[in-house]
Parts: sequence; structure tokens; C-alpha cells
Amino acid sequence: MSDKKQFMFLNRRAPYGTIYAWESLEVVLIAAAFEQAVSLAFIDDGVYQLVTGQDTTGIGMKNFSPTYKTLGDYEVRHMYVDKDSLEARGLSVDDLVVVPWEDWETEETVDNIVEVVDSAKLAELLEESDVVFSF
Amino acid sequence: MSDKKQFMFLNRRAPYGTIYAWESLEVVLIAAAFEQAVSLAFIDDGVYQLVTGQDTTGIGMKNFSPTYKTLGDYEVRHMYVDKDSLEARGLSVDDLVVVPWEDWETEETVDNIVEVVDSAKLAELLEESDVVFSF
Amino acid sequence: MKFAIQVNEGPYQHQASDSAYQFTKAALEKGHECFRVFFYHDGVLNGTRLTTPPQDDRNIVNNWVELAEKYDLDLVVCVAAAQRRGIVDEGEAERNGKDATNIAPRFRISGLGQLIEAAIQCDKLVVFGD
Amino acid sequence: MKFAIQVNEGPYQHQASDSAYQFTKAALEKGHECFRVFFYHDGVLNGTRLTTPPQDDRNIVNNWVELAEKYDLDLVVCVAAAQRRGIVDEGEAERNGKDATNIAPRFRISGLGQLIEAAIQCDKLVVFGD
Amino acid sequence: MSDLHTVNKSPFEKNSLDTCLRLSKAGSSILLYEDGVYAALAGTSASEKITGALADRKVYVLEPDFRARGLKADRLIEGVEMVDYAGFVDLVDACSKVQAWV
Amino acid sequence: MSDLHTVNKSPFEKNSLDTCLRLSKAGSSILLYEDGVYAALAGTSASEKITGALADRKVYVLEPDFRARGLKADRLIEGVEMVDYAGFVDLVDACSKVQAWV
Repeated sequence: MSDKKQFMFLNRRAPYGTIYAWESLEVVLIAAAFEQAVSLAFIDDGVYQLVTGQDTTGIGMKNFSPTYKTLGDYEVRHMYVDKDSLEARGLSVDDLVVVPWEDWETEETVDNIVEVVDSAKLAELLEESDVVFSF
Repeated sequence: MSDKKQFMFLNRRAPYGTIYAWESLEVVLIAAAFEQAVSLAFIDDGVYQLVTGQDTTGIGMKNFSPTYKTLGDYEVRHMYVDKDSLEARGLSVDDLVVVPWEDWETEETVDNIVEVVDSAKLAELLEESDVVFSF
Repeated sequence: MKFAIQVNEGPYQHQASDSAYQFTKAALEKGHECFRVFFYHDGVLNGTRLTTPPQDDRNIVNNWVELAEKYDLDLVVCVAAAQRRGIVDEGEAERNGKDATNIAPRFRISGLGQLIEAAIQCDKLVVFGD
Repeated sequence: MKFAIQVNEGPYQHQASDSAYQFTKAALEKGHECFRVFFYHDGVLNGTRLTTPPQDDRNIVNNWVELAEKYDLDLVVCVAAAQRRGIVDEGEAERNGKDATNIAPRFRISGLGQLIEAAIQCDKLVVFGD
Repeated sequence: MSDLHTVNKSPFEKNSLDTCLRLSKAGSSILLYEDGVYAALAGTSASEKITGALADRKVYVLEPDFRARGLKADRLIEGVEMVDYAGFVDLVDACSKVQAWV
Repeated sequence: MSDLHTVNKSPFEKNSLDTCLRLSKAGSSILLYEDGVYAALAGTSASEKITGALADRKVYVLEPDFRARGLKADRLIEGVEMVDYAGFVDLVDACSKVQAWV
């Protein structure tokens, strides 16, 4: 039995209005160093974190959104987006960032680890995780 | 023209889950010293602030609810409760604190300044106020 | 226009402090008068000089301090809210037996009456919060 | 059961700190092991010794300190979150050129790795927040 | 063993309970605490959410939070169980993990 | 002169916009800022709230907050006006008072 745990990071807040999105991302980056199986779920307003074209120059806050694109380099293997949340907001996967992934050892590559899933699937994924981090 | 301003304190949060209800009450008590016309509005979860029988012994927090009963002594003349909010929560005025009021000079008395009002009336009252305090 | 600002949230956790700062700055640049910025609830946490935000991000406390210096702004931290949350100046440290202070320059600690007075004196009160 | 606690909000503004404290206390009294309490986001504000809450109310910071003394609890404040919000110990004061510290006894400042480690080591992670 | 879901937000103010109910599985448990306890009351515009959940999930309410807010046990939705902090600990102990819908 | 209502919360997460719309009068103005800007988008499950309000109220959205969140002007509900912080100040200047639905 592997002693890797399945970590799920639950993202349910819009960026900038509160700091949860950003500080949650900081935890994900650190988690990479611990060699666990890391997945992220974007639910409710959390789906807005992945919207492309964020430009914070007018509000004087740091634009941390470019970091999402690099999560594949930080041992993140899955980024699940809640279908219901996306649709309620009139968004599609085309509005969201693309996150490529590559396994340096096996050279296996994935073009985009951002995946839209329905409620049943998401409930399943949450239940299968060993630890759920909420921010 | 009087230089009294019509102050309206907007209460939209449940007690204890956050401190807004309590710290809002502290402002109201201070406002009394400034001899303005002070009204309070209880809307959304703010109506829960007035529910009787609060008992915080199990959570170790101070029970500040007895203060509401005394607001008539602090120059508060009106406590408006939003009808829609009350009904959505299955509450009636019988579940709420009674706040008597007396004008020490004219000896005019009011048995209960807690008054349930509908949306149209509340919108009117908000518009007629000079300053709205939000917490 | 003579206006007063109320800030209900601390820096970084919510955008409220940023919005309040940007609004105040824009109003002052347009020539309006800001009678007072009143920090209430967690808003009092805007008034600490001990923050060290990341170098590539804004420094909200310093933003307030610089704006106060430029326009002689009155930045008032509510004393009751500050006591609950550990914002302390010399006087408060002495009164409450604390061995350190953390209040930022240009901020002062005072009572809730300062909020009521601001609301009476000003044409408009603008509240920023969660 | 070996458990870890994550606290995302500061004391007083939200009930999260109180709930986390009551839960931790109840679990310890039942004989469970608390591996670590990790304070993140505004949760780091639980770790200041400068608060003076009203005499007739609970003192949340002291509650944590007393629990830590009784059960040798590991109270960890996230360094990145603490820097943004002005929670400072001796080491941080020196590194960031601050002239005061405000960390409460029994709290220590450390990195986010401490949260990840706690999640790996423990049977359960319980998160309290807004 | 199944998961314990915790909800601390009022169902009238925020969408946390809705999302918890949508993404929690049959057989799991839900603990309502802090302002989340308001969802446990019968006769409100939110009551149906909990009565619906009770069909295939267990629902608990934290009594100290319930009483703090002046709520009465006779208003509790039938089937919702009261627990104290020790009971909260037991729920965490018994579950496979906690999902906090903060 | 009429009132300016400010809303800084997402219509998908909190009930602030609903209450603002219920209690703001015809002729008043509404400014959406911070996470409130999401309400200004066409084609969402919340769009009807703003299109309804536009019948008798003016609705503004704070452009710096709108752009920060990666939102595009071509998704804006027709009739909603963009303002910057200076425009926010002008709205406050022009109104009789501000009602903040924080």
C-alpha cells in the first residue's frame, strides 16, 4: 500500500474579493514538495479563479492567475471544474485556463488537466480523497 | 430646520456566527449620546438578533441579547423588522424581544417599538434616512 | 463633497480595505474633502505597522500612511474593536499592561463617537466591508 | 484518533476560532491526540498577545494558550499569512526590520509545510473558517 | 465508513448548504453548526433542503450553537439529531474524513 | 436626488444583491463592485436580476474590478454602465446618500 495520500483542495471563492483563492494556491505549491497525489476542485465561484485574461492593474493587487497555468509542474495531476457551477455562470471550458502536464520520468503528457465534471462524478471524487482542504 | 440627522442602522447578520451584530449594537449605544434620531432595521438574518431566549453558556461567548430590550432607553425610537425576512424564517413578532420606550419629558410611552414592516415601507424608511450605517 | 469612510475588514483577507483606499484616493484627487477614515471591526487591523507583505504585492498599510501624509487624513481606529484584536498604541499599552505597541504611524486610536461625529459632519458616509 | 485542526479566521470577527477551540478541547478531553493546530489566513491573528477583550467576555488567545499548556499543543502560525497581517516573533522582527513583536506565548511561526505534514500524519483534518 | 460534511453558514445568506447537499453522497452525515444551525428549523423557506437530505443522509445540529441563538428543540426538523461538542468529536472520529463547506 | 446602493458580493454566493433589489426604490442607482461585478454579466443564472432592475434603476459596474476578474465588456448586460474609481466618487457625490449592502 502506498503511503501517498489523495489530497483534494476545494476552491469555492472568487479571486480578489477575498484572499482565499490566492492563499489556497500557495498551499498547493507547497504540497508539491511532499509528493502526495494532489487534485484541485473548482466549485461555485471558485470556477472564476480559472477565467483567462485577468488584469489587476486597475485595483493595485497582484495578479496571481498566471500561476494556475504552471500547476502541472507542481505535481498537480487533476483540476476538476464543477459543470453546474460553470453553466450557472454562463461559462464554458473555453473561458478557462489550459494547464498542460508532463511526467518527466515516463514522458507521458496531457494537453490539459482541467476537466469539467458533473455533480455525481465530483461527489465521487470528493469521497475517494483522503484529505479535503477547505479555504 | 433641525440639525438632527435621521440615522438608520442596518442589521443583516445573525448573532454569534460573526461579531457584526454585537459591534453594531455598541455603535447604537454610543449614538445615543449625540442626540440624533436613531432607528434600526433588521433584515435578512438580522431578524435573528431579536429572537428571545438566547443562551450562550454552551459556546462560552457573551450573551449580548439582553441589551436589545434596553434600546428604548438609548434614544432609539424605531426598530423595524422586515416582514419578508421574518416569514421566510418561520418567525413571527411573538418570537422577538419587546422593547418599551418612554419620553422622559413628555411622559409619552410606547409599549413596544419593535414593528414589522413590509418591503415597500422599509424601502421608504431607508430612503428617508439621512445616514445608513452598514455592518 | 465632504465625506467619511468606514472600513469593516482587515487588509488582505477581504478586498474592502483596497476598495476603501482606492475610493478615498480618487475622491481626494478630485478635490473632495475626506473628514475621516474610521476603521471598525477587523478594519482596525489596517492600522498595524508590523505587516511585511510580499515584495511584488501592494502594501496596504503603507498605502494608507502615504495617503494620510499627502492629504493630512484622519485615520481613526476604534478602541473597543482594537482591544479585541490586539492593535495597541502607547496609551493603550500602558492602560492594559501590554509590553509592546504595533500601531502604524498616522493612525490614532479613539472611540466610536468619532464615527458618529463623522456621520453628522459629513455629506456622505461610505461603508466598505464584507 | 489523531487529528489536525486548521483555523482560517481571526478571533472575534467570526465564530470559527471559538468553534475550533471548543472542538479541540472536547477532543483532548476525550483522550484523542491533537497533532497540530494550524492557523492560516486571518487565523494567524489568534496568535497575538496584545488583545484585551472586554472583562465579561471570553479571551480567545488565552484560551488557546491555556489549552496548549495543559496538553502541550503545537500551535503553528503560517509565516506567509502572518507577514501579510502583522504577526511577528523575534526571528521575523529581525528578518523584516520590525521594532516590536506581538506573538503570544506557546504559538510559533512556521511554514505551510507544517499544514501538509499534519494532513499526512493525522487520521483527520478538521477545518474551521468563514 | 462515510464522510462527515460540516456546514457553518446560514442557508438564507450563503449557498454553502446547497452545494454541500448537491455534492454529498447518500449515506454520509451532515453537521450543522454556527449559523448553519438555522437550516435545522422546521417551517422555514429552507426546511425542505434538510427534510430532503434526511431521506438518505444523517443530519446533526450542534446544540450549543442552536441554544445560543435562542432556538427551541420543538422547532427542530424531525429526524435531525442534537449533538454537543463531544458528539461533534465522535462524529469526526467515526467518519472516514471531514469535508468542510466553509 | 436619489440613493446609491452598493453591492460587493457575488449573486451566486450571497443574498446581498437580492435584498438590495427588493429594498431599493425606482429611480435609485446600484453600483456593482468587488465580487458584485459578476452580477453584471449576461447569460448567467443571475442575469435576470439586473435586467429586471434596469427597468426603473440605473446599474453601474466598477471597471477595475470587472477587468481584474478577466471579464469582458462584450459580456456586459446591455444598459449597465462602466465606471472607474473616479466615476464611483461622482456617483457618491451625485446621490443623496449611500446604502451599502455589505
